Amino acid sequence: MLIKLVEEVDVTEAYHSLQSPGAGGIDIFIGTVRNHAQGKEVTKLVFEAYAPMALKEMQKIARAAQQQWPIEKLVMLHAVGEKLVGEPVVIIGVASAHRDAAFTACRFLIDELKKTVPIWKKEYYQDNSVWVNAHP
Amino acid sequence: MLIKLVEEVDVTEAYHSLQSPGAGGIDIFIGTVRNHAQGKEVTKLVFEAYAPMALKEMQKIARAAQQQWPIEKLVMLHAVGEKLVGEPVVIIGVASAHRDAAFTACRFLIDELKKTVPIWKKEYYQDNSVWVNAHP
Amino acid sequence: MEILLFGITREIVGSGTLKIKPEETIQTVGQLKAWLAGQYPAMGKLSSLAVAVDSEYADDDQPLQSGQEVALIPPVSGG
Amino acid sequence: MEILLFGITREIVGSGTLKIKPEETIQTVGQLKAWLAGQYPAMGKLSSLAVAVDSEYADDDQPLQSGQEVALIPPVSGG
Repeated sequence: MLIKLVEEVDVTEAYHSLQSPGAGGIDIFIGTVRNHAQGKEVTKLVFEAYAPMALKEMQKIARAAQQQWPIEKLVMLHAVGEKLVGEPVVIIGVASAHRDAAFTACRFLIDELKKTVPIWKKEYYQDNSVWVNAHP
Repeated sequence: MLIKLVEEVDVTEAYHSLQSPGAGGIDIFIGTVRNHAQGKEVTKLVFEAYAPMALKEMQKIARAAQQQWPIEKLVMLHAVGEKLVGEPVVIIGVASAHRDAAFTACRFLIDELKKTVPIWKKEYYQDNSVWVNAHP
Repeated sequence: MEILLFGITREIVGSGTLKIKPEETIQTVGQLKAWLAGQYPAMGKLSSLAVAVDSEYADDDQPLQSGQEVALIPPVSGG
Repeated sequence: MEILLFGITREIVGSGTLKIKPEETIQTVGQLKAWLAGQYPAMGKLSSLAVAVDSEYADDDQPLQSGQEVALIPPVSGG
């Protein structure tokens, strides 16, 4: 189980940490900076984390997934700091004996991460910037 | 759209081919050689393909996915030849604006590949070998 | 007529291709399957056996003509 | 009491930490939220505002004691 906040998330590192002779299926989700949001052009994102709590919450989610599905290996990496269009910001990976558990657990992990992990994203457009989700 | 049969599938190549400024979510499924199947220890797999037809069928599946979901980039790589425990044999990747389409399309592509693409897997155990799915 | 063989069908026949003499007068995919089942009982024991004509899955009533690429497709197991 | 601030709460207050004088006599998470809403009207306009005590989400009735690490958690948006 590899859970980290890092300046640069690395797909190759994630894949290597998911190696397991008992795994038949690996699902890796990578969230990347999209060039548009809410109909506006996005120039960059900046991520801020309450690091000790974010890691605790990520570990809780990982344990919840391990209790629900037979998981061989699990990885959750989230970037902090400034990220440009196309750059990866989060990597979630699950290795399991069968693909069904890998897909389902991977989806669960990213959905839960977005709900509870104290990380905040500021979206920068040409003319202003907003903290995502902050207002109704 | 990158669709290939290769001796070695490469996760890094797949990830690079999925880059797109309009993508917010990338899902990559990697099928790997598991050390056991049907309760027996697996020593290796050998994959054989009817290459021109396999590529045609993979392209059909890819087009079907593109018609159902908004896909920015798509990759399907399948290995042929001998593969040892832990080695990757298939990589399916989808980049989309949102993660829901990426997950759903990726799952569709691997499920369909397993149903229709003319590729055959021989599983080698300590004492014998079988063509997977050949017999009821 | 020459048939391409893969996987277990290649092993049953013992070769990557199967030459069928013109006097067998096989005119459709269905007739080819019936002929194969007679010649190679092991083919009848497979979970399924499809035929591809010019690298497309073919129905039993599809006619077979010279110049086509014909292949046997035993149960697939990629991925 | 010192409160850690992140994201939009950090910008509302204009600092990464907020020091609250002992005479404010804030004894629970709920009282802290009420005090913040009074001092910083912009906090009341957020979609939600949670409080973490010792890096765990805390209910409104949880007591606040000296020595704890207290943080404001505006709506999260990771991933």
